[in-house]
Amino acid sequence: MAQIFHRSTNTISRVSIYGAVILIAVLGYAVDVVNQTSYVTEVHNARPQPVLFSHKHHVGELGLDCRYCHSSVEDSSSAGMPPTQTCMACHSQIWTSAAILEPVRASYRDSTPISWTRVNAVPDFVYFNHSIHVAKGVGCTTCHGPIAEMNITWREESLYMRWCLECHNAPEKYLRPRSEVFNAFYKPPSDQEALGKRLMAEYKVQKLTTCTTCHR
Amino acid sequence: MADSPSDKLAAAEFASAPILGPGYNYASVTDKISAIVLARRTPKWWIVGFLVSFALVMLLMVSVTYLVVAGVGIWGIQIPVGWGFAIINFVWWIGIGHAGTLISAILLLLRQTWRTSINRFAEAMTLFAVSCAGIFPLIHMGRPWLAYWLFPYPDTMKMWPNFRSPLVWDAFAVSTYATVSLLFWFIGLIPDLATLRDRAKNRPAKLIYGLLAMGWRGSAVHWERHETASLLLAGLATPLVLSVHTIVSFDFAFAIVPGWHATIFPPYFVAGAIYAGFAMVLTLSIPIRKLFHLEDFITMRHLDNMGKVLLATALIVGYGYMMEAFSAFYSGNQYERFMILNRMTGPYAPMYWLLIACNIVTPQFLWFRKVRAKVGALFAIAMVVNLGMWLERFVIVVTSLHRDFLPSSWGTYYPTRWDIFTFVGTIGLFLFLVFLFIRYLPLISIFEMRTLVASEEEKKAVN
Amino acid sequence: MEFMDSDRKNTGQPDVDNSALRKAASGGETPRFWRGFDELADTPEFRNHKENEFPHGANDPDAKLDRRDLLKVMAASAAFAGLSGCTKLPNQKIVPYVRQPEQIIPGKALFYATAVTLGGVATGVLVESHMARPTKIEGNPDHPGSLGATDAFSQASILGLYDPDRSQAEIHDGRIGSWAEFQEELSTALGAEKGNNGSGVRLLTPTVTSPTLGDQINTFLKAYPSAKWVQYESATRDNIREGAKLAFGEYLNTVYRMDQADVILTLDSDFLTSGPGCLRYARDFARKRRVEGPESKMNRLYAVECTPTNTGAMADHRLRMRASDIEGLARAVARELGVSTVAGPVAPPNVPAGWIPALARDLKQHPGASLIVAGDQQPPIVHALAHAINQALGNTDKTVYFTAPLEVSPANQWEGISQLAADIRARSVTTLLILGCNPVYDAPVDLGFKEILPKVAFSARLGLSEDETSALCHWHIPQAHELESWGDARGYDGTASVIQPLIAPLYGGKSEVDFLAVINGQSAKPSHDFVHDYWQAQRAGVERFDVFWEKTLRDGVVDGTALPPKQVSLKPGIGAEPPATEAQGLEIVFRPDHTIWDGRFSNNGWLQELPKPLTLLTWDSVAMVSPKTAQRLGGSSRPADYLKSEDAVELKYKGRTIVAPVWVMPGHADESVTVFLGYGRRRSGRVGTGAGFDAGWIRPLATPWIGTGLEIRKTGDRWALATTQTQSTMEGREPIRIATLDEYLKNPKFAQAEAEENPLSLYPEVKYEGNQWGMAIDLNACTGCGGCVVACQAENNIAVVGKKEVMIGRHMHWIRIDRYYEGGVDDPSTYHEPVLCMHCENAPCEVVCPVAATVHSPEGLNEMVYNRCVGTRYCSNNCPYKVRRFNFYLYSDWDTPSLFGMRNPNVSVRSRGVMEKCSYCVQRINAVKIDAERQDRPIRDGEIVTACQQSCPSEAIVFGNINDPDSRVSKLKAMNRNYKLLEELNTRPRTTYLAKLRNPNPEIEKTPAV
Amino acid sequence: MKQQETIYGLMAEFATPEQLLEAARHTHEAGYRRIDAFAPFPIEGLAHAVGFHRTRLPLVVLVAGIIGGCSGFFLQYYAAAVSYPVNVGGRPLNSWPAFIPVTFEITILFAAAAAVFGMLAMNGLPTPYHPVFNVPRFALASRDRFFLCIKALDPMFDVEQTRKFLHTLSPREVTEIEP
Repeated sequence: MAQIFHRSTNTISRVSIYGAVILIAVLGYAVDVVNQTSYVTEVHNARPQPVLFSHKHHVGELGLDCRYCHSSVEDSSSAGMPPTQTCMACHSQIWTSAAILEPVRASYRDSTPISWTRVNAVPDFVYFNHSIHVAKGVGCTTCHGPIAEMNITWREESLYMRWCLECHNAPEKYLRPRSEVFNAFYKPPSDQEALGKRLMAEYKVQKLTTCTTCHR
Repeated sequence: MADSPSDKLAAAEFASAPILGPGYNYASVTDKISAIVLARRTPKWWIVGFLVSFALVMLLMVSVTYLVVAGVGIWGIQIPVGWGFAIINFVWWIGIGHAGTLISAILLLLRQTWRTSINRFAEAMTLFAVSCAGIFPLIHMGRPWLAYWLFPYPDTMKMWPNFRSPLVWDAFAVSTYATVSLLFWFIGLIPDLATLRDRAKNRPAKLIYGLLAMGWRGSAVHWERHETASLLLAGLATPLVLSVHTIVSFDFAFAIVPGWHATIFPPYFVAGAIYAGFAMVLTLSIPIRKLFHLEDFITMRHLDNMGKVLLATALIVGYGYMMEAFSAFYSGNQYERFMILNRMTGPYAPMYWLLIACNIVTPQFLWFRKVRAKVGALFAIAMVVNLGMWLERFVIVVTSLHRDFLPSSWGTYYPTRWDIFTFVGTIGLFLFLVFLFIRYLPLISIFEMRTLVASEEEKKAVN
Repeated sequence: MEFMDSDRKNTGQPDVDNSALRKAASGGETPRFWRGFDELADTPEFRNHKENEFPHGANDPDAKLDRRDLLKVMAASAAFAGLSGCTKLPNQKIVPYVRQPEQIIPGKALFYATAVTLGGVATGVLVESHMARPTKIEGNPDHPGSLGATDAFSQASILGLYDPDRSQAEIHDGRIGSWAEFQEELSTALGAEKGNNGSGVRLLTPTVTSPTLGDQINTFLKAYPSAKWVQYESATRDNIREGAKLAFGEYLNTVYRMDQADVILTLDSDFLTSGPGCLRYARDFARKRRVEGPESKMNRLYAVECTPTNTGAMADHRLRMRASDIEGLARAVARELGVSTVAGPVAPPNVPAGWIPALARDLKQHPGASLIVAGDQQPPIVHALAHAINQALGNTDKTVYFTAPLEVSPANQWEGISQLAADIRARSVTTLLILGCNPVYDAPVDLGFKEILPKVAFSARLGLSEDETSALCHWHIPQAHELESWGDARGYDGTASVIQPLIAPLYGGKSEVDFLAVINGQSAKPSHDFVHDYWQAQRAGVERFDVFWEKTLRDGVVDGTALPPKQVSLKPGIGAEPPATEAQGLEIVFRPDHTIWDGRFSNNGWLQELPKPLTLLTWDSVAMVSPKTAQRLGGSSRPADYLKSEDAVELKYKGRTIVAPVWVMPGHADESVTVFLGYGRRRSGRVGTGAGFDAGWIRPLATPWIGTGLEIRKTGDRWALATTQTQSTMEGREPIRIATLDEYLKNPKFAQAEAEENPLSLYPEVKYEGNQWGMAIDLNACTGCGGCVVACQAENNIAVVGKKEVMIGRHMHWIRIDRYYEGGVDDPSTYHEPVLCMHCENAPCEVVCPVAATVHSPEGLNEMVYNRCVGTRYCSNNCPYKVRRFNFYLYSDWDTPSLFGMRNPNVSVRSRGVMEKCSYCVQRINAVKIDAERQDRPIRDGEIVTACQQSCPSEAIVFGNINDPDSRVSKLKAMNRNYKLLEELNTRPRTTYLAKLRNPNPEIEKTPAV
Repeated sequence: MKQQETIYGLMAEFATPEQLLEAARHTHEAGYRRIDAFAPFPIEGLAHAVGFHRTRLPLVVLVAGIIGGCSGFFLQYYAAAVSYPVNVGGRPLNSWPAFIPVTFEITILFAAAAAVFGMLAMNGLPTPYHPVFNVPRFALASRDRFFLCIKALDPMFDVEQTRKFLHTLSPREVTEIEP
């Protein structure tokens, strides 16, 4: 009987069999990796805005308090976006003719709202409440990142459930004193764990991981 | 080595009829079986049957597509009857699958030589039945595209399946069962693929069979390991097959629904599975032996044996039904009592009594050797049992759910045309795969037939 | 006006600019009342409707855009939720205000007090408003007619507001017209009438209790002295008015004091669930039935009725009787109680021997603490007799009192409408102005409005939807919904409420006040000012009226407007003239439908799908007959021939016939057929058109409510009906535990008979610390009105599925009201039981879910996570209470923009293929928890109120922390009436029930029922 | 020995299993060690005759099974009690009785996979190309012929001697195998 296959087939066939197994494993891992990339999560992806608003300038350089613009952060689920009025409070006095601010003036002039592009968003089935997090000592920058360094605002975290749970399972790693919550330059102390534990007790922080905390 | 010539001798002696027609040698069995596959001309009946089954597969495609587009609302399910045809069919198909594994594994361990000529396509049948079954748990979901959530994997939600749920056990059991059956079937095929490789005339066939045969050359050492592996697999498959239908029965037994919540379920589901499976094996083997003129390989002895198995399992199942009714009344639990009375006299009573007629009354004919000797009769009975076993699952699923604890939420379930299309569609898929199998793969294990020949010759030597 | 506010999540819908204020807000309204206006003015989905001038909805690109985005998000979150916690960031916009109004905090709800009316009578409500979108109606605790409770109608009015089928433009003879154009034509028409003092002008309105509107109408009538004002409603209360006139010689308003009544007799009255004040009556009545322990007392209710009602179901003694025989019974009782000069037969037919004397004795023993209530459908004489008996028992001013009428000008509406018809036929009507009424559909059929309306030279109609009447008028003007308009109205006791708008008219509708303003040539004056000025005039005394006005709007009631009790003197010789000769033949009884009333709610999906009490029917009206009568009408003794439910029959009455489905109704009076108004609408909308049959078609002027001589013929067809409960008996199981008061006092633990102390468990007990939520439902209080069902539907964004799906058994209500009969089919006792998720501690549903989509919270909630659910339905199969609901299709409306605004932003809108169920209103729990946490205080008892509890008029539902021994719910659960449903399953439900008690009269209980 | 490069070994063909078995025994007794026998079906004792004693396959399967079982249970325990503990129907976090079915299934899965892939690996399959296929009549090895092969690697191998020796076993014919 004649050979049907060439010698090389032996190697090829073995390689292809074991190769397939490995390939599948690699693909599985790849999916997880891709989900972490900023392509999917939009992390560190500065989005174009109608007005070139710089947190770096207003927070980093001028040292404005977060609450000056995001005024409902302490008593509502939504932190709130500033009405044009708020911008004009200063910009009716300074930079009154800056071209970059024309959209703001226009908005104020003919009462057409500025429509910003949302940077941090969670799916519709997630119910997040800013006020309670702020009240329990979760700092703005803990989730929103080094806002004082952002010229154009980007998203700092993936906002995946896995990410939320990192803190909900171990708040002590992230809590800070209430006085520091709005401090954009806050650096956690070396003894964060100890501090966190103390604050958890003081602020009666619970580890809420039950579904209806966020999903209804 | 499992089937040592002496064992075969013993088996053969007790045997009433031969399990292999006279005058066959290694060459002739080899050629006869491989001829079926390598024959140039495809039989007309095959083409017709294939096209019909293919049409039904298309029907399945349509039904499933519409289902995914519109939602499970197209079926008759509602509250309280949240499960309908889908789960009924699932259990039915899974049950059918069991006979294959039973024949190839358990009968192998029990050294039943008569299994030789039927185990190959019985195993194939298992695979096909399981693949039909597998469709239903998937499509019965409200959001099938999320089915992968039933398996544990590190996701961005840090969520895991609930391992307390029988449905998760199902997912693991059925997928394991499918995988193991496939492996078992494949290593059994390797030597025969080699045979086809060596017999095949045209190059493509040589290539394909050659690749699949993996260069099998029948070395003594290879045979040794091959035999060991088969035995080990048989040993593993036996508890597996029992576990699978046990777990399927847990889907019901773990629920508190009256009519489901019963400890008797596992044994009587397994028995039912074997029952249904053998019925299906008969349903397939009778036409196949006729059409391929395999009467010498699948002899009356085989049919007779299968008839006996059918009868035996029928009695077990019958006992199951009896105990179900008995314990319901004996329990003193009003819900259980009501449930069984409702089965017997409620809106679905006809289904119940038809099921009794199919699964308990009809098989009693098998007590008579005459009946077992009539191919037509066996075929008819097998068909009736297939129907009966489907009805059993219907009764379990629907009549238990439609009237449970609070009378206020009682309801009635009517299947829609889409329920029926989907079911018929899977039957089509099953036949479709069977047709492909019998045309392109040896439907009887050639090398085991050769061993059989060897044993026959030793028998001659002894006499 | 801001009443309270609560922390709620932002809708995620763009916040909007209120700059439209100046553009849109016409004239000098105090802006902040109009805030709702502007927010809406600019949100995309509403912009569609403002621009979408074509009423027949040419599809609008913007709307499509919104929809696409929405579907994208939905699909994405559905499809990829698994692989990645959230999907690739959708390109959402945030649109902040230009100038932010001070009250509005994004994500926080505001509550405004206003009122909704039915038949002109106001029920005070608070409206929850998110980003200026009204989303939910609650009762106003300060309003005497509500005390915080609501009925199904007011709950559903929120859907009425957003109803996409409401008319959206002025229609002039079938073409789009304009408001300005209409004003011109109207003024010319009226100008022509000026000469003859408007003798050709007719103003047709529903019952008017609104002082402001009344004032405007009177102004108009001064200008046109010969013009006539006709009030008409097909569910008219003429009988009550005429009854009072008969008894006291003048129109009066009757007010009951249920809290004073120990023995009550109703004559075909359903005072617990329908009619003015029913919410208040139900509460007072239920409070008299709270049996806390051995010492507690219970009132006793006798109900004599033809059609089974919720009130009848609550009765300790129910006597079924043809509606036309009830007069006889009333006379007999009156005579028994020594009301002199009552003529008529000694005893009406079919009354068990000794029943009347026993009843009379019982009443006599409670002078001043008993009460006779006559039903709206009973003729004036029965009402007069009731008044007389109450007088005789000394109940007047104790359990019942009389005030001046609520109506601005009470009148006999049926005389009014027939006179109007006559005038039109006589061609003496040249200008007909219709406010809201729909005579073409619901006026007495023999007046033939359909034919005569076109005869009017100039006819204009103000209506919410373009219905049968609008189609025949020259002008149709879109009416502003009550939640969109300024106005006022009186409650059942006369208390006036100011109706304030929650939102600008979505479809540019005009309120009744606006319309009258135009008629009076004051179109420049905004409607707010009419109301404001009217009350300013009334309160001339008050200095700082603005403070008063502010308070009035905040409280929702105008101080000191409750009408004072009036001294009345009974006319002698009531019932002296013998009754009309015994009516022969099969009786027909007309009643307003329980859920869609006279048809005005027929396009309201929530109300259409709300199971009607007792029948639990949805989407249809029926002809009710008693089992006996059904047999007789079968025409032969073969059971096969008996009339059965769902048989289609031909009803022939006074020469008109209509085909109707039969409903064999246990407990209905024999030889009587009840049909319901409000169905068979020909121009209602996507929801209402074509549903049911039009009973009005056989309802002549002569017999608005009760008539005899009905003929029934089987058509042989079948009319499939959708009911949510097919099994009516308890099948020997005890979902409801019942005892008489005596039995209970003898054996106070009867309800807990077979309760085990600590049922066995394989597993170690789970410790439940801290707040543990639980609920107790008092079956002794529940009247089965169904208010909670709609309240839940509104709060939790529950979808409407339609008749076909309900027929299969796929309705979605999270709370359902089970109804069970006990005793023979002819005259059974009827029991109600609200069933919602039990939140079992050993939940069977949780264990079987493969993906952990339903699990237990540390606070004892059975959580259902929609976004995790894959839809195996295993949980529902394994739920012994069958309280889980499944989205077999995409039931929630993801397409209709107007409905987006209606949704509760704190509850996910479910998508296809997921399970859902009662969550104990977890969104409310979380809101309160967050508030409490922020203020670092424990949650107060009663601070968390579930939607069903809040709406319940009889306070049957109580929710709270069962770990706190002092909470109300713990106290109730501690009572010996408390029992668990299906306790033997050891599911440890958190929802428990208080057993039902009856308080029968021992004298009657002995006597066998006929 | 130069033969090794030129040929793979010698192949003797026999008509019946008995002859092959005989031949194999003699060859082994004759001191040849690098030998192999080929048959169309498993023949009792043939492997032993060519000097193959016991396969390690069962051990592999056992180990795989144990690994499968342990990892299966641990996975469930980790998921239910460690990674995201949550109260499901009032059951304990580690509801081990409920974890048994999955543990069992994974055990079987691992063991079965080990059996199949172990068998293939030990047999050095797949080997689509093999010198023995060069023997013209070897196609019959999967039909009704029986072959005995002495490999050139055998220290005792010498083309002529070995050929002679094989002929003493009365084969149908003896052929050289191209490498």
